[in-house]
Amino acid sequence: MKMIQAIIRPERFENIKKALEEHNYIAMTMMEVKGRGEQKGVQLQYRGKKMEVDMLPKVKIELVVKDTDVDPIIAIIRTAGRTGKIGDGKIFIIPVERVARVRTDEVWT
Amino acid sequence: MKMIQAIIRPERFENIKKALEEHNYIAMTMMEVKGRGEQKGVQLQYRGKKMEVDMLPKVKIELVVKDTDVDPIIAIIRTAGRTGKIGDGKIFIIPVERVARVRTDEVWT
Amino acid sequence: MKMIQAIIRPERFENIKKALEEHNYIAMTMMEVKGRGEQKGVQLQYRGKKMEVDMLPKVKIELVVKDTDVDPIIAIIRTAGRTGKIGDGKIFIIPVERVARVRTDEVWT
Amino acid sequence: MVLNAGDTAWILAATALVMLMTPGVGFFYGGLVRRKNVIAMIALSFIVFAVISVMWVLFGYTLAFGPDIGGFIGGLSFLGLSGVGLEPSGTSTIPSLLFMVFQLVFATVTVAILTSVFAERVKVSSFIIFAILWATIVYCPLAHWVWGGGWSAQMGALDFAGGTVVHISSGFSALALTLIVGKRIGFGKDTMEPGNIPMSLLGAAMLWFGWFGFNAGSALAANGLAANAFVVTNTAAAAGAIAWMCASWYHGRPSSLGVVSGAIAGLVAITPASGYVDAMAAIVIGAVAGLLCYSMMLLRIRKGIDESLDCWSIHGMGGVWGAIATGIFATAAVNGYTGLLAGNVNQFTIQVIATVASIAYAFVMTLVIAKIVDATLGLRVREEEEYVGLDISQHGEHV
Amino acid sequence: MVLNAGDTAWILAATALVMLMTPGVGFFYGGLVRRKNVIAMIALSFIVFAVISVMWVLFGYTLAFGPDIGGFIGGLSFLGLSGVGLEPSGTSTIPSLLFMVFQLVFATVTVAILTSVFAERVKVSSFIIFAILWATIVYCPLAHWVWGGGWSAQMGALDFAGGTVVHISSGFSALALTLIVGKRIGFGKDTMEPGNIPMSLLGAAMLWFGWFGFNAGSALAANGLAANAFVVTNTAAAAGAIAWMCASWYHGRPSSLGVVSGAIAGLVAITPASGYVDAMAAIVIGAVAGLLCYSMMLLRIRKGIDESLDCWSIHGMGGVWGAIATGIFATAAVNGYTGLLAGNVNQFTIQVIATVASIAYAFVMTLVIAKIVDATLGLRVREEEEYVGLDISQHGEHV
Amino acid sequence: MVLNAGDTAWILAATALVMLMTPGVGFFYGGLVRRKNVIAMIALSFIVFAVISVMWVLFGYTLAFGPDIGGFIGGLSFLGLSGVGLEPSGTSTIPSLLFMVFQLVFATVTVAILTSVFAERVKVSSFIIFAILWATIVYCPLAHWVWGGGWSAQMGALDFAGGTVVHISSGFSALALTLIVGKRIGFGKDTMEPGNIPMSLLGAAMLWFGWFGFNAGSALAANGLAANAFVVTNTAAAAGAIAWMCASWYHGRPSSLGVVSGAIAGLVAITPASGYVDAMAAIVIGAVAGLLCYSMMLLRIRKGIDESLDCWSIHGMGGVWGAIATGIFATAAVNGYTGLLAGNVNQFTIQVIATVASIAYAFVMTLVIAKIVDATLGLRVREEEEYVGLDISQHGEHV
Ligand SMILES: Nc1ncnc2c1ncn2[C@@H]1O[C@H](COP(=O)(O)OP(=O)(O)O)[C@@H](O)[C@H]1O
Ligand SMILES: Nc1ncnc2c1ncn2[C@@H]1O[C@H](COP(=O)(O)OP(=O)(O)O)[C@@H](O)[C@H]1O
Ligand SMILES: Nc1ncnc2c1ncn2[C@@H]1O[C@H](COP(=O)(O)OP(=O)(O)O)[C@@H](O)[C@H]1O
Repeated sequence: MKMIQAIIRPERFENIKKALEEHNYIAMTMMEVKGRGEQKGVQLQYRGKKMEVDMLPKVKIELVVKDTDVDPIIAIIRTAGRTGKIGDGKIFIIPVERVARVRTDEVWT
Repeated sequence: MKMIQAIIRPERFENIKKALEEHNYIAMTMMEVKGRGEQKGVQLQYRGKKMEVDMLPKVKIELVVKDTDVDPIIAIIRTAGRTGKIGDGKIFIIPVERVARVRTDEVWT
Repeated sequence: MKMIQAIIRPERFENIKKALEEHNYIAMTMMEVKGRGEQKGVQLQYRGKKMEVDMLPKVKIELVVKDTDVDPIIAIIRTAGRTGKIGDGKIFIIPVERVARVRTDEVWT
Repeated sequence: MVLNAGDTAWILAATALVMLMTPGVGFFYGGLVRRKNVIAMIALSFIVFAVISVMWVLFGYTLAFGPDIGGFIGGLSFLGLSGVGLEPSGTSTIPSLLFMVFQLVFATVTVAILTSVFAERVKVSSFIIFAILWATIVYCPLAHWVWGGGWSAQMGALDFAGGTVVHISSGFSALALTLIVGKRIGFGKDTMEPGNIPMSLLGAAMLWFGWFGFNAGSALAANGLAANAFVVTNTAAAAGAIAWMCASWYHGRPSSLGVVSGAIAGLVAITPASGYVDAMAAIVIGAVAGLLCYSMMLLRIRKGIDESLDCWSIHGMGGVWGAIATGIFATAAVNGYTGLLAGNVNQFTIQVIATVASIAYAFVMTLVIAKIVDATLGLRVREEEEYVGLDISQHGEHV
Repeated sequence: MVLNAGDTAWILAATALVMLMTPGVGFFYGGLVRRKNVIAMIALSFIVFAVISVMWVLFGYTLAFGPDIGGFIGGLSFLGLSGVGLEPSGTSTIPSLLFMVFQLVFATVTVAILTSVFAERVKVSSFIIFAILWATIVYCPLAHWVWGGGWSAQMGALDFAGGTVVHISSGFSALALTLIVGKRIGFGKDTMEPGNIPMSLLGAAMLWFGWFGFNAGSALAANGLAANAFVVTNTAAAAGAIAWMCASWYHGRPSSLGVVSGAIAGLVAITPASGYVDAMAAIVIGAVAGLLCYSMMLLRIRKGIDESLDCWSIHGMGGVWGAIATGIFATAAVNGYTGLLAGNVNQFTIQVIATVASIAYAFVMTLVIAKIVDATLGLRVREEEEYVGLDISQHGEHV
Repeated sequence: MVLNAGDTAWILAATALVMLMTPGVGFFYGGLVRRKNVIAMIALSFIVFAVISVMWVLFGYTLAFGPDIGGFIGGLSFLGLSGVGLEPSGTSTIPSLLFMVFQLVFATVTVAILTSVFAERVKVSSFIIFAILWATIVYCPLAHWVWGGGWSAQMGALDFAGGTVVHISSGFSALALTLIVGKRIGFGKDTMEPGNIPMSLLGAAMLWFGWFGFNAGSALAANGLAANAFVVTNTAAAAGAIAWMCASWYHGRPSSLGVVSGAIAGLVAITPASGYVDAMAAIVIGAVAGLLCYSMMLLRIRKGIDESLDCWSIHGMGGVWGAIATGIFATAAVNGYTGLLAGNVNQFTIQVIATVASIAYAFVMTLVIAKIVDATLGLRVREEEEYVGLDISQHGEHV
């Protein structure tokens, strides 16, 4: 199993959620975060001097999925979340060794 | 070391925290998140048509522990967090390569 | 790539951010969390009996970086975030298998 | 009598102040529930305000203040406000319409207080039906008994600003409702911490502020009696806050919610007394209210009763204490009436009778109404909806 | 006439109540925008209040209430408040200065309502310039027409508390502004959910509370007319809330924002009528307003118009309905004036003329002013700034 | 004199308005501290309100307004409100009890303002003791000097609504307290950003709203003087907001906190002057206050003084400017008194003397009281408690 962590634009969250849903990727966890990319966030001209505006509101979604689902999900997030402008976000793939359900005694890897 | 990420019912958080404490698992980090499981969250009948309610408030707890502590902790979370109804949550085990303390120069794996 | 997860004092966040920036580590994600360490958080004397105060507000920062950047970044966070008192925080290093950008089709490992 | 612009000015302002108490209850309660029910809790207060406002002008006012029928209820002369005009009537110095709307905001806040026991588990549709029935069948008669020339007034019971009508009635109705509505899922097992304490503090500020209109406005004039009511109101609130704070400090820490709960307890208790007692008595009334309501809250929790936001322990029991205290501390210097301390046992007895009757009537009728609504429409949301929270399941919104 | 302390007391209180409406609009709107623009949205209301307050004492008041020039605008006699004294003037029973400041808070809240269409995308600097120009060129003449002895008053148009001056003017100006300001980036594609619904509910409570000063204060006295305005204001608000709630329930769920939006729709519609109609008419006026504004909101969304916080559909269309309704429901029993239902076709026609003229004037002049400001200073922030949010980019702050 | 219902109506309403300022300060300050101290900060204002309310009716009022003893303090005739009745006394037209409670809410808000310097680091128990001592030893004499017939009044110093009593006293006491209380741990090193700016804006709205009661209520009548005070209050606030906004814009961006801080600076400065100056002077007074307090805040930060929420720079220095400005701009047209601009050097000198005396008295006595409380009970919480935050450590609550 892998955990897909995607940091996306808050405005695009509903879009992405719906796109994932259509492809039957339902389970997910989301949280509100703040972030900035390599571009140092957005730069605002301010009275002559540049001012860096960093740590903008973002949404982070986490999906734990089978290894084979990683590539399709990345594609879906890209399609639904892309605006082509800086700040569209990043996706990180992290190994998950085991998954356990609280409600039952199921465990799987 | 492993990181145990458990997504649980907010109402059960205190219970789980106390249960972990009793077994001397003290250190943890928690955050408020929203989530839905494979069941597409809870389904609400609404005026004939079904309505999916997703992204319900959840609590996520993260514990970084020795490999041998993983199983006992999963068991504790299950006992303290289970209601037997959909939404009890999931537990993910993620590998941690190193742990460092900020206060001192300690590092361990 | 590795994900560095550092749980730090909220008051030290700006400091750490600036220190990272100076060494050209720009990209990061942060979120507000609550936590306690092995010391069971801070202990407050209260009318004779001790009372444990746990789950204090913390800031969690996540940086996904090249493997060679991990050590320097740990050092920077320590220098900028250390007060020497309990509660300074912990740093966890987690493997990241792949990174994808949403804006473009880039993927790297 | 002829219209007095000064009196009218004060009652216009006082009515606006009391109006603010209904959303004030909403914010106070909204901060006390879990985050998934915050909007629903506040929304109830707005819905109450809208629904009872219309109900009151249509038929509520006439049931409470129409010509007396058997000491029990008002006749239908003022149906749809017919005959309620721009001029004062009787011995009043303010427009009849103004008196009507001043009474309206009392009715709305009473129903809002009652929402405590519906918190986090009741269907908004069933609540609306219940609220209209309750206001009609419980509130209007009680208001008539005390202020509309009913048997309680005839007997000589003193209730300056609504201890029985507003607080005893809502408090004991809430207690009765626990029997029908039942506990929230997980009550006693899961943690159910207040979701937004600053919001509750804001609500408390709105309540304290509005209560000056409530009590000092009940003088229905801008005079010394209004000033006295203003002073004792504030004094009792302060004493209640200090008493509850000290009691909770003794048991642990002085929580901010304890401070404002004590203030509300003091405000409740002084309500019936505010036109009859002086500031020194107000300190006693408020302080006792703070201690009493605090222990009643602990008792309720010990008994495992899910009267969720303590309408009973604060408004019900605070109201009982206030009604009795009026019979104890009333002093001729303020308004000509005397109580037990001045040797007037009679007044004390009358207060007890009025209190017991109000409790009995509110408790029993509420039980009947709630039973009927529950049997026909059902009061509780379904289990999944309760789990999801009422914000989403009832209103389609979330914080 | 001689100063009446009772009347003065009420208008002092009423002015304070109306003052609270300007931040009330700020909180109502602030809760409706995305989290990155909350502070900026609230800040606009404070900035409006400060800027228009100074503008009004310097020259706004005299433009609106100075000696009539051609039925269109006031002369400069009261420039810098010269000649506006501590005593009443003419038939007034309150100090002239008090009348001036009562009018001031009307001007500020009108401009605050208009900020709807600037939400999340307009430079604060350009907005300030626009606001001063708009208040001078649009608001002052309109206020003069209706209350300052202008052509509309001479014609006999009825507008008790500002249906045309406040609501039609801001609503249709907002509509005009959509043509110049344009849509927010991502409008129609991205989700733009309300960021803080409880904050909007708080703002709505402040508005409902303050509106009693707005309408009942417009009697400029503490009398039966003020009481009537108070009652019909509350009744229409309640009916509007219920109507919108039911309509949105029919389409899905009764959202809390729907309840308060309906209340505001009712409040808007009753504003011009509040000195002329009775409570039963108020129920109709409010209920129709709730339904009408709800469908106008749906229409606006269907048309893809980004009049972001519905100033047009609620204030504009609610104001039109209120102005017309005044010509329908005015009844001699309240204030001597009659409307269509009493057979007075003439009044109805006058109301329509006043409404159409206000719409046309506000729409056209706003278009011109906005065009000029946009061409010279530019109204929109840069794209990155809009993406970042106005809290950071305009004010350097964040929640 | 005989009771006037209009005057009474206004002072009843004004007292309620001023009451709201105490929680208003709580919310304003609460939004400025870090999230772990929000509840504690708001709680302080409620605790102050409760404690000082009781203290005032018991012995505070008589110390301030009892029969003059040596120009310094009031005698004990009104202990426990004995002799403070429902009727007016002397030349007053409002009930004596009403005057008492109007003064009460002034005392509470003054202590609330002072909590600035206790923010995030002081034990609630020690604060309560300090507050009672400070109100007794500093506030009551100062109130007596100015309004109770003390030496300052005898000398002819003008202080309409409490520039010296309320603002200079709290501001310079806060400055003195920095010497005893000390800095927060990490001050100057750690970031200490405002935790909830919208909450501060709400508090500011409550303050601006309540301030109309504060200043216009100080006329103690519903008359032209009250109207003038209302107008200049609003005008100075607006001018202050604009001035601070522009100054902070010049240095960067116009923050919303800057706008409201400027408004408060303007409100502070106009407080003593509001019964003596006209609206044009108010623009100057407010604008200068905005600029002055802004630079004083910058100075304080530069000096590394942890007077955490700027009670000194805004209330202290704004109060000084207001007291002096009264001596400059007082104009006979308003209230018969003149200032420097009208050639009355004497008044100006008197104002300076009163100001200096208030500063010296407040500063020195506060130092003494604080030293004693610190030496006996200890003012600071322990280091771990400060780290954890006062919400949990003092109140056992969290947001
Ligand atoms: N190396 C990284 N480590 C952690 N978070 C990152 C990293 N790079 C980007 N992010 C997160 O992703 C968000 C979007 O990044 P950004 O650089 O703006 O995206 P893009 O490069 O696709 O335009 C950032 O705000 C930050 O939260
Ligand atoms: N595959 C997953 N990826 C990420 N989060 C998940 C996943 N499955 C479940 N979750 C999280 O766990 C929560 C509980 O899941 P749910 O399916 O309701 O639990 P259960 O299946 O144990 O009843 C969800 O709300 C979501 O936040
Ligand atoms: N084992 C762990 N698992 C998860 N989070 C941890 C763990 N240990 C520490 N933390 C997080 O780090 C924070 C700081 O820990 P603490 O023990 O106070 O730091 P230190 O030991 O460096 O003084 C805690 O509040 C908690 O959020």
